[in-house]
Amino acid sequence: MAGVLVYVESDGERVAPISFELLAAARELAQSLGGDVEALVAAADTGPLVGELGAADTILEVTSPALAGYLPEAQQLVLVEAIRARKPAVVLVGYTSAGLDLAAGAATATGLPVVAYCTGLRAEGSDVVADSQLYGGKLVATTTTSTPAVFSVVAGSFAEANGHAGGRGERIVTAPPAGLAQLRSRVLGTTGAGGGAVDITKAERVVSVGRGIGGADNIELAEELATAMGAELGASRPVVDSGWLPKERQVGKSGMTVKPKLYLAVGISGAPEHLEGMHDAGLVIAINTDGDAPIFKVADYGTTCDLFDLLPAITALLKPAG
Amino acid sequence: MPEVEPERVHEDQRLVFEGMDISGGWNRMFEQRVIWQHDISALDRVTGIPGAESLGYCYQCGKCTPACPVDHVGDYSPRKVFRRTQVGADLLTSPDLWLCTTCGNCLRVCPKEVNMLQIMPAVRERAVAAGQVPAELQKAFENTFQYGNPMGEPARKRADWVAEAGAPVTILSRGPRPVDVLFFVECYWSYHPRGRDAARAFARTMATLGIDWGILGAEEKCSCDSQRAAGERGLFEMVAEQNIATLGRYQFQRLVTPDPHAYNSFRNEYPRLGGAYDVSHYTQFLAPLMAQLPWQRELPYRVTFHDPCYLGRHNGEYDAPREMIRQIPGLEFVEMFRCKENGYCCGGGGGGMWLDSFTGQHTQQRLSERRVREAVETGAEMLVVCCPYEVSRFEDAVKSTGNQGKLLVRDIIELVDEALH
Amino acid sequence: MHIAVILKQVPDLVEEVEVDSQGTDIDRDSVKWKLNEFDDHALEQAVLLKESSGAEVTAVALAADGVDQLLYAAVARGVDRAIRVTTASARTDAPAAAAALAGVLADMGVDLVLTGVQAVDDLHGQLAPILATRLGWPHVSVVSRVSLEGTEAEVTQEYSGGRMATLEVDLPAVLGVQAAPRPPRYVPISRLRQVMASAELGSAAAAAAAPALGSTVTRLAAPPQGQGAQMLEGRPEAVAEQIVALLRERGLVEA
Amino acid sequence: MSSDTVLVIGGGPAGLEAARAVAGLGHEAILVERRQRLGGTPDSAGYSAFALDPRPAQEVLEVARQAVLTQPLVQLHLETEVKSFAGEPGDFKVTLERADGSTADVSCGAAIIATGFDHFDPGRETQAYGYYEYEDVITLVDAERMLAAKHFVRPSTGKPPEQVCFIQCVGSRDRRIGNEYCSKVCCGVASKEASEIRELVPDCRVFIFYIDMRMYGFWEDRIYWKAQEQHHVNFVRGIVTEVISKGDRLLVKGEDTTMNRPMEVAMDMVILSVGMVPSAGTQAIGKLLGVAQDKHGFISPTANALDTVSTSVPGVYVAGAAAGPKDLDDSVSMAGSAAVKAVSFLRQGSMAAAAR
Repeated sequence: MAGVLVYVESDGERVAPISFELLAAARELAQSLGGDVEALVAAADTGPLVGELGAADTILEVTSPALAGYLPEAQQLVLVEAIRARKPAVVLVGYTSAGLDLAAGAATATGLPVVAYCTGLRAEGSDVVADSQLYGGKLVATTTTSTPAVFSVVAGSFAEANGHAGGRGERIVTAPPAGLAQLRSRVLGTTGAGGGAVDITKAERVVSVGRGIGGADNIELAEELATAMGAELGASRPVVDSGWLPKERQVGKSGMTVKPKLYLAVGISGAPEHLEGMHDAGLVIAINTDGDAPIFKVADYGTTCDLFDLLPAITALLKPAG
Repeated sequence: MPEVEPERVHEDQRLVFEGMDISGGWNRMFEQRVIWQHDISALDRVTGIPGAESLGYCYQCGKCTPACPVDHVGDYSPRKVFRRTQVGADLLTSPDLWLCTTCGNCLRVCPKEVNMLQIMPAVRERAVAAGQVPAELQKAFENTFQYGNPMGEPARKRADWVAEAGAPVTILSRGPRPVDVLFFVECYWSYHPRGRDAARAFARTMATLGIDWGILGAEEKCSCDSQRAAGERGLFEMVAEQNIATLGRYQFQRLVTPDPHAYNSFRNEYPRLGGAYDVSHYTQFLAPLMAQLPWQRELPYRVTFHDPCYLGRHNGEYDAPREMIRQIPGLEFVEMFRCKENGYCCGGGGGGMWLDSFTGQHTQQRLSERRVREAVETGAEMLVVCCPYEVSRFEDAVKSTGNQGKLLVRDIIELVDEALH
Repeated sequence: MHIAVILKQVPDLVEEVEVDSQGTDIDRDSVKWKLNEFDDHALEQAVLLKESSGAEVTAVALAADGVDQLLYAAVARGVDRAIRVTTASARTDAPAAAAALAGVLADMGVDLVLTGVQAVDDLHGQLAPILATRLGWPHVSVVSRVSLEGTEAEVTQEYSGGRMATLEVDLPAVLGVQAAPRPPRYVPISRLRQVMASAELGSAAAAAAAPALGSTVTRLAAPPQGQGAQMLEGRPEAVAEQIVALLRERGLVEA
Repeated sequence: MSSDTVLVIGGGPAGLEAARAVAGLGHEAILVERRQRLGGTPDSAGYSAFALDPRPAQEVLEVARQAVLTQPLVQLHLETEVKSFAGEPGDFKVTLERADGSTADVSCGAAIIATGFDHFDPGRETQAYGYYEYEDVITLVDAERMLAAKHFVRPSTGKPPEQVCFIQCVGSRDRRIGNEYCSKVCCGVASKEASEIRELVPDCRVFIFYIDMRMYGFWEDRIYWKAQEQHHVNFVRGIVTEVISKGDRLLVKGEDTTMNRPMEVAMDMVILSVGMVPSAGTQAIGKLLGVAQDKHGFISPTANALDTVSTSVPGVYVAGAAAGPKDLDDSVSMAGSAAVKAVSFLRQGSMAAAAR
């Protein structure tokens, strides 16, 4: 019982950035806890993916036609089987859609503890101490967990750059679990990003609105500012869930990841799920009447001015120049 | 229902309509002829709602139309609402339902007592029950339910304005004691930055007068009168019951509030729920005390005054605010041509406070914008108000009508405070 | 078709969330609770399914202070009945909740369980996968649309980057709902009050004990200050000028 | 040789009241009625009820009849017409002719004309309302009869209608027809009938298309507002121009003046609010007695606002709708006035004779 198992996420062709962060974290933990860094990759064809996993000492490959497309049930079977077979001390899963499916499910199936929302992990003896962002990022919980255990890690917590090389890269091909023959769910189809007319992921400037905008009718204020700035309009999840802006403008965990030079967060509190989608932005300016909002922790500049006063004022200043 | 916006009518020289050449001086009446199955069920449904019966009394005399503030900026009046409903338009899903500000000017002139003050809340209640409520208004309802104020501000911040009042304010929830005056601050004086300015000016004035007074603090909740008028009677009743229970825990002689909507509900609605108080609007409370104030300076302003619908038309008080203005040294007072009984509405009543964007989509300008233009027309440099909705509404309208620098908006209490220091 | 929707209260983040004197948990007495917003969407999705397919919907919540109010609100929203589940343990974390609910749901004979994809206090994992794994049912999280076809559910699952997939899941199953196809509907308070006066909440007792977590919270605290934003002060016009100056300085807008 | 007797011509509400009043003043009255029964047009046309009286019309009429039938000073001649009228004021020689052809000569000192009105014949109207074309187009009078019988159905099907409208001002206020006057009662009668229809057929939607509603005095709130507020009758300003048949229904076409657009509404029944015209009897008696008549044939009182009953012939008075459109109240009040004037005239004649 040793080592750190990383669940590798992919779209079947490319390894997801979160997985490199996990490999980087796994290397740090493995140095303290001992054992290998193992990467579990399950797909219909792992060929295109394996080459990217040089940070792992061993690459556990599971291939099966039943693993074409991401299916929570199938992936959980594979992960559970791998945990049972490899008996890692630590299992790392990204806190992504897949992480939401798999971390707690696999932990429950194997009887392991699970800690979610992790932004920091370190070994203390045979335990793992984790920091987790709770309550929308307003509080951080520090936990001590005996190993073996499963952790789901928030994107942006570890350096992705450290997760590309440094392992032995041994490939171990494992037989698919028998359960894949009796799946009770199926993938009917997928739609890629960019289905809509806009692509905010490439925008240099993003004006992003959150719940604080109050209603669909007020979006106009932000739209006018975005136009004056030459920016794209983004939104936090609640704004999209409320139908005030379309899905293609959503920034964050289940939306887009943006890397603009300027990110103007308007009425956004800064839940971890949102920060995940914009942590690589250049200049971040936040407008929120709640001075304690977590967004101010990641912003470069902030103000508690009422957005209804401030937005038109900025627009007015930009208009004559623009 | 086809609606023709006059500025969009083009009288083409040559036009073929449904295969027929109708070139020439055709007029706006030319539209496809339809056999109207007048669907009286629409009218029956509306007038069948308890409280909305009187919509069916309209005999199309049209007196309300010129009195209705909304018709000045759009195509809406009680007469039109009746007629549209009579020809089958569904009021429950029509924008008309949310345009009425319950200002009461139509009822003042209506020979048949078609009472929009009862019709609108009653019909809106049905629309709310059916989930057909504009999103921004729904948010105000949800906030009121969750936080006790329509803005969604935390209750614990309700008395934050006190810190910078520059005068002692007794917060009864922190240290109960009998007081002479219980001041019901209401939401906009509690939370809105400009409302807080007025609240602080009020606190300083009360201190100058040496009055024994206190506020409820975090325990106070919205009086909910506007939520009631906007169709959420259940919310109104629930919060009113909570307020009545809270008020019942403290000893005071009289209740004073700066909000005409709160004043209206304490005077006319709360007694029915078991909450009877000796209530005054703050202008009614202070007007008789103005002579005792040690004025420090004269204010060199030419001012005009906007009557709040819920203080004036709804409750008949036109004199108290004018008496206060008269006694503030130095002011030159000029009336707007629409004032007192005929005062124009700011657009904030009846839920309009939380429907500005919605209303904006169905009118050419906001009522507050039109009112600001009327104020500018008097030559006054300051628009004086005494309803917490109005400072923010009119200051915004001053900006949006391009009158920045021409017109200031002040609550009367702010002028009192200014003349005292 | 019987759908259970699992509801849970979470601290309202508009209000201050205080840490207790031990420094390891929130001060539960001072917290203002509200329905978890993802559960709110799960509830809306359940009521939409009831309206479209005639399914029977039961709202289920672990008994706690204030939970009755939440269940009454669910009835007012349109669920057929609401059940409060009592447990021997005071714990409300996802593993404990799943242990308590699994048996109750199995006894109720439900075909589909909907719940919010996550909650702001889910330190020990999310309810949907834990519950599904305990029940031995398939599960899907981050679901934004559900429709029912016979003994199958068709769901839309969302991934980062705006990708989505349509999955088909055999029932019974557990779904972690991220968003309903429409925003949660408004319930007039009069209806809520009527429901509170007339509706009866059911109850059930959980047989299973809460499992050990294997993990201990040693500290709960506000995140370290440090970097943080430089705050711009002043009236809106002044702040606007500062912001525009910043943007021009950095060439982010035309000078 | 003067007579103390007053001849009252016409046994409708005005004639009945005139005869009763004359007798009540202690003079003999000769009441001549062309029909078999007293009661006039309200009786013969089968009115359901009167505007401000909630009782059935027959019950009200019966009170007036009994007042006359039990009055010994009233000499009643049913199925009788005035054949000739001569002599001097104070001493008129009158020949009466019964339906069987027999005649009788009587004397009277004064006469009161109470020969009433007829309903306008909608066949004359310039608009195309189709009264004689479509079974389901009826008049206020037809509707009164149906309402009196408490059986209100579409004539074409015998089934209760779902949608009915009244068209106001049919035959009134119309220069093309020559009837430039307002018939005064149709707004009230239509509103009253509309209320009755709503009570009898609660599911029926009832409309009244009008130019302007003329509801004098108490008719405003007791009839018009009641119809609108209690019975939910729908009043629509904008008169219908034509009625055409469309499938098994009728299409009324007009202008919706409050909405500024054309209006075409499908109806099961259309009720024409026909106005009043002078009855044939009024026109004939006017000529026979030599009193001045207006261009329509109504008897003209002596153009004196303070004397509504004196005609151009001394000793001859007029009461009720013979003098122009009247409601029942005005007709009956006028009859009382005519009786007083007639008796006064006789007594002045007697005093003059005594003085001679």
